[in-house]
Amino acid sequence: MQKLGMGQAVNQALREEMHRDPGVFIAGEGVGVSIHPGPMLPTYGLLEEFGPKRVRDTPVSEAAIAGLAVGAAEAGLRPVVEIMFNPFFTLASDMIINHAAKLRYMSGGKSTFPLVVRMKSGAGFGAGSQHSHNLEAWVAHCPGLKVVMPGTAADAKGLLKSAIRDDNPVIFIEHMGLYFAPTPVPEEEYLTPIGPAEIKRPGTDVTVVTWSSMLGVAMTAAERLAQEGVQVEIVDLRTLAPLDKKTILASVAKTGRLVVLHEANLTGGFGGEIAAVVMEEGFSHLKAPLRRVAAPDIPVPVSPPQEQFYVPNAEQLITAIKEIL
Amino acid sequence: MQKLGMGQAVNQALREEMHRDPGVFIAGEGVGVSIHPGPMLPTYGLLEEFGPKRVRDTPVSEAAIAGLAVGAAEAGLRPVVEIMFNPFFTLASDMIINHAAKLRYMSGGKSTFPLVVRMKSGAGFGAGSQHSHNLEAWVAHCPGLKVVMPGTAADAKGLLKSAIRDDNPVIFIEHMGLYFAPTPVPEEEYLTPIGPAEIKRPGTDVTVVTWSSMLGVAMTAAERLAQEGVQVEIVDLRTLAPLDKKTILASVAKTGRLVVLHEANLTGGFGGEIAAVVMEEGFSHLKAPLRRVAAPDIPVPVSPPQEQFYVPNAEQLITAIKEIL
Amino acid sequence: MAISAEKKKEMLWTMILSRRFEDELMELCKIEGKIHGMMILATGQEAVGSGACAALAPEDVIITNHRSHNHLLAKGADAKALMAEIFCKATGCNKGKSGTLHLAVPEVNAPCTSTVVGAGPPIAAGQAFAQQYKREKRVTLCFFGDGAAAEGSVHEAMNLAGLWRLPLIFICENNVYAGAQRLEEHTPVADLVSRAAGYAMPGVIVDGNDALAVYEAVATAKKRALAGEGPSFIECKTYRLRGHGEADPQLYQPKDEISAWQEKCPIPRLRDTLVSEGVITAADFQAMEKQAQSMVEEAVRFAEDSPYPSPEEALEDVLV
Amino acid sequence: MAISAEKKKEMLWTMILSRRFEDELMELCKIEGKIHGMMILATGQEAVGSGACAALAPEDVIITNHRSHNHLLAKGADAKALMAEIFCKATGCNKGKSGTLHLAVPEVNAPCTSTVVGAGPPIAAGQAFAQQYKREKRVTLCFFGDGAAAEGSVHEAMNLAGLWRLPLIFICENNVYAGAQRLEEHTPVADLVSRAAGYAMPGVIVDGNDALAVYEAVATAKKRALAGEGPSFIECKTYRLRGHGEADPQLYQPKDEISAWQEKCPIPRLRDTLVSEGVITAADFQAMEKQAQSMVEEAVRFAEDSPYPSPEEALEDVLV
Ligand SMILES: Cc1ncc(C[n+]2csc(CCOP(=O)(O)OP(=O)(O)O)c2C)c(N)n1
Ligand SMILES: Cc1ncc(C[n+]2csc(CCOP(=O)(O)OP(=O)(O)O)c2C)c(N)n1
Ligand SMILES: [Mg+2]
Ligand SMILES: [Mg+2]
Repeated sequence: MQKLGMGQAVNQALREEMHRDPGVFIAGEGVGVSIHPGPMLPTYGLLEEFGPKRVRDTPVSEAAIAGLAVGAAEAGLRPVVEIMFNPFFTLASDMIINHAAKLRYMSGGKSTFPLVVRMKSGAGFGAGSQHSHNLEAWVAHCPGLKVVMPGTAADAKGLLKSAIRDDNPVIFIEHMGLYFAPTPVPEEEYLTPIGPAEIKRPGTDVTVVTWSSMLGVAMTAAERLAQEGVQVEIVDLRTLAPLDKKTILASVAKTGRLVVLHEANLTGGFGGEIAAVVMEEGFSHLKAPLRRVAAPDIPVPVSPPQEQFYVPNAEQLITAIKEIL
Repeated sequence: MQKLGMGQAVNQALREEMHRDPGVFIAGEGVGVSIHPGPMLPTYGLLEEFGPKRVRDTPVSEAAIAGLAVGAAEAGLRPVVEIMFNPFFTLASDMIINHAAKLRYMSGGKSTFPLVVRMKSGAGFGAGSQHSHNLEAWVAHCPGLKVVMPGTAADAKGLLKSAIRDDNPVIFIEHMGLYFAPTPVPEEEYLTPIGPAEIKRPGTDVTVVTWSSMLGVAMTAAERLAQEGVQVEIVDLRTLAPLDKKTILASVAKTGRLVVLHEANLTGGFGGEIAAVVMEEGFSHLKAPLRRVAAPDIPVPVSPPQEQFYVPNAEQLITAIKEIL
Repeated sequence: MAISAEKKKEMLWTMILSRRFEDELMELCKIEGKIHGMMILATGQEAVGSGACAALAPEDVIITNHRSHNHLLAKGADAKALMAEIFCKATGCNKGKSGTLHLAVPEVNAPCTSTVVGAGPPIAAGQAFAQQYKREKRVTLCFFGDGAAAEGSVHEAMNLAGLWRLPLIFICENNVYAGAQRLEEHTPVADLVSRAAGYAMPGVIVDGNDALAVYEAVATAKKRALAGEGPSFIECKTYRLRGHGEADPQLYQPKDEISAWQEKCPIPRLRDTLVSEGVITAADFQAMEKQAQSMVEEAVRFAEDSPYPSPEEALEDVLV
Repeated sequence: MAISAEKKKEMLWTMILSRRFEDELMELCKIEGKIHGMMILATGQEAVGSGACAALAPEDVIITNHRSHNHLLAKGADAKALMAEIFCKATGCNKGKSGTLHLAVPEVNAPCTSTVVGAGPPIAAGQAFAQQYKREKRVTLCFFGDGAAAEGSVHEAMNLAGLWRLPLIFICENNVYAGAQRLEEHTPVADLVSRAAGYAMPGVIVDGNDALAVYEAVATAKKRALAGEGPSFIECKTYRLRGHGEADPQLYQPKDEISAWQEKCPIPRLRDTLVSEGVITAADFQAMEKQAQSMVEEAVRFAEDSPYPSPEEALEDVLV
């Protein structure tokens, strides 16, 4: 099987879907000509392949980029636009939250908005909190959107292809930390459905629910704990909205124990939603308190020791798991 | 004691603080000359009293209004700016999330941003989802902000005065449904501290954690249930950030049962955070599953029967409580 | 530019119809519980929507804002379906999910209304982009107010449209007020068209109470757009004769200003022109008024007789 | 306008210092693990920050952006504290919490840097508002790029500043590129100053590689601001000699364009002027270069010798 970084997997998905459907176009700041013309990056080579009509470099105008997507989607195209970094979502948020997510509803179901907003997320690049700030909890709280956060290159490819074909607005969040670590991706064409979570590692003692790059942290912790005889079951959500409650609840029914792991700040993070769902619908299975492992409630710091301190790690997860075993 | 609607209480707080501190000014769309010049509304009469230097009508420019607050606060003033309706927070969100909340941190503690952003929230006015969309979960998830959502006129007054004196950025969310129902407000000057929740009704059988206008719904349900011998304890958060975990946990330790009630959409709402905190730190006290009563995961509809259906009510709360008794 | 008699009559007709439609709404608002939400009317501004839409073809797209009724009627929206929607009834064009403020009428290429001030232009840029992308021979026209011109999104859209030469017509409906703020209280310039040069697009000022002038400006802009020369900016100087919404007592609008503009009301103005040109007779005008009256009556009857949507249907139409 | 010899020397000095400072940073970036994060340099653009800040008084405020080093050094920020901050050390001016991109130096009235493109102007409007409110005799100057001019926030701020006649100077540093996009790929106008008229403010174009011209334009704008006449817009035409950041191979910048602009480098240009005017001698220039060299060496030594902040200190400084 080919091994790709997530950026390359995204690139393949874009390329395949653009070949398949002439209504798919991409737009964003530097999606064509880039200051980082690296083959590991998501839009590499697409301008050369598809030309400037379908690969549109835009001005630095996040609201206009998102508005372009909303208008063009309603008019029958399938825009895939990029908001460069998650914190800049703020600038596009009116278009996404008040328009992409609501205009169909307010039309009484007459209009559709088949658009994808791709965003890069994640700390670890010394770029500071105006570039690194995971805000998936914002979009996952907004009816009318689907929210996808893949944790592997293979999922990224299959989910992005599904997102582009979806008739709803999809927020697709890529973790930059996954761009550069090649992992297996099937050669043949495939779609990964939006919705279902995946058990990335089966186990019996404790359920870890996670998504995006924290999947890797969970896998590391699980391997180490396995050596101590603790079998961790890892539920990779992949999709935050719609949320696959069934898989989460089935896992907790089996293990009786839940740890939620996410990179976003602890308080108000989407981990709370997982906790609430389990406490509502899986309470009788619970044998121990919840633990959440997440970033502390601070902006992402820049200084290397502090940024490292910020990002949740396997040791913290292992500690949390042991506390409730 | 005087009886005031929440708008009048906010008005008194603004007036008192503007008299006390010449550095306090207010700005926003129509905070001076208004299309609704009603004495029940928060900024009524302030232009006449304090003049156009300190009561600034602005262009329709939410980013500039928020930026004005950020810059003026750093420069030593105490701006109290208004973002007319909660969904328009999107347009101000870069200034608030990426700047008001982070610039102090990135300055290494050198700068302070003593500003207040007032926003009106709440469904029930037939204005639709672009005017009604409760997004407190967004700001409560952002380190560097305090978030206040009073449920009574008295709390609104005391908390707004504290917010204006606070050296941190405070998001102050008023529910329009509370503007027109007069409730008692002390005549003498007082401050209500930001942080502590308040037990608005003591009880022994179940804890209801709520905030903002849902407090009234909780009180109605509690009164009805009292007639059936069920004693509901109502924890009115008042402040979402910082969160008063102690009061929540003490109440659940007593009752063993938790229902969270909020007007915002269920999924990803701040109710999840309450659930997680209790599941983490109060698990051993829990005798029953959690229930959340919240708006369904849809945009706020316009049609009266549908808008009514959207807003959580006392019957739903009573049902939820009975399910876990 | 020679405007056909038919077009002239069309403009007059949609102005008469929307005035009657909105006057009726104002009356209905006085009846407790009839109509839900804020009622925002375009009384006195009808020449803008009617003049502009007459210059468009059915396949051209409009994006409108909170003050939309005239724009939509002028674009050909069905009065009954609109009225039922404004009543929030199940038979409304959006099943009661939009109400008066967010009317979406894709069947006449008015696919959405945003009440977020300034949100129309970026969406319109997306629509115009799609037209260009698909090499269609149609254009998009976006209405926005003088107040909206202060929103950053409007500028982002103007820059994008200018850059990509999108087939887009920006119509700034300058009615002197943004809420209770007069133009000079929300911008330092007298003419918002002064912004056009900053985006390399032509800008013209037209008398927004002269439907024929609006028509001509839009027709010119459309020709330009179809020729691939890009967007245009048209500032229509007009006046909001009523308050911002039905509950606004208009305390901040000078009485003599209102009455001076009442004198300039666009409907008698176009009527007189058309009568003097011999395009219509006074009797034709009365007939049109009568027809509008009966259409509106019928629409109200239809709306009143229609059921509300069920509460549970609120759960539908979120996702496809 | 007569510029004092002292001011001229100050400009030359801060240009030399910031060039040396940034050249050193470029070298340090090549050493793995020395410097964390993207390194964004103003090589070739120093006349803008140095010319502008020389025209300001210490009490005047600047708001800068991601390309801030020259602006801050020109405003008088301490090179050691900056360097240590860029190294993310505890002795940095922001305790390692800002790094190279968000330097906040309130002690020289450079209270914050935003790397959100276009975010500076609204904050600058707030600062200028406070100056006006307190009736202070000082002004705010805001640097932003040609790319930033496409952000809606910039326009909202210009409108507000024009409306309220804020003592605010908008400096658009037009270095031909926004990331990898050339000016003509992100805006349809050749001169961004064409936007000024839309906000009733004077706009001038200056040669951004001529520190004296920048100085004069800013001095004029400051006089206007202090006289209560409101904001000004100055477009400085300059060029980004390096890539956007240190890792940008500049593939999209034509080689001959780069070399043509290298010929116009603002430092030898001001040096030659000052030498020919007799303000300095060639030896003075060499002495300045030497001094800059030793200051930068000292700053690097200080930064390298300083400890990192502890991980736990990351929890501090969130709230007061
Ligand atoms: C983003 C946003 N801010 C504020 C409002 C509240 N609001 C509704 S209409 C309006 C005034 C708009 O003025 P203008 O653009 O001139 O349009 P007009 O009402 O005059 O037709 C305002 C401020 C809003 N709907 N959206
Ligand atoms: C809101 C936002 N969008 C995108 C970026 C990414 N970005 C950083 S610098 C830059 C280009 C800015 O160009 P310009 O304003 O001309 O400044 P220059 O880099 O040329 O100094 C971009 C797009 C950002 N930091 N903020
Ligand atoms: Mg107006
Ligand atoms: Mg530039």
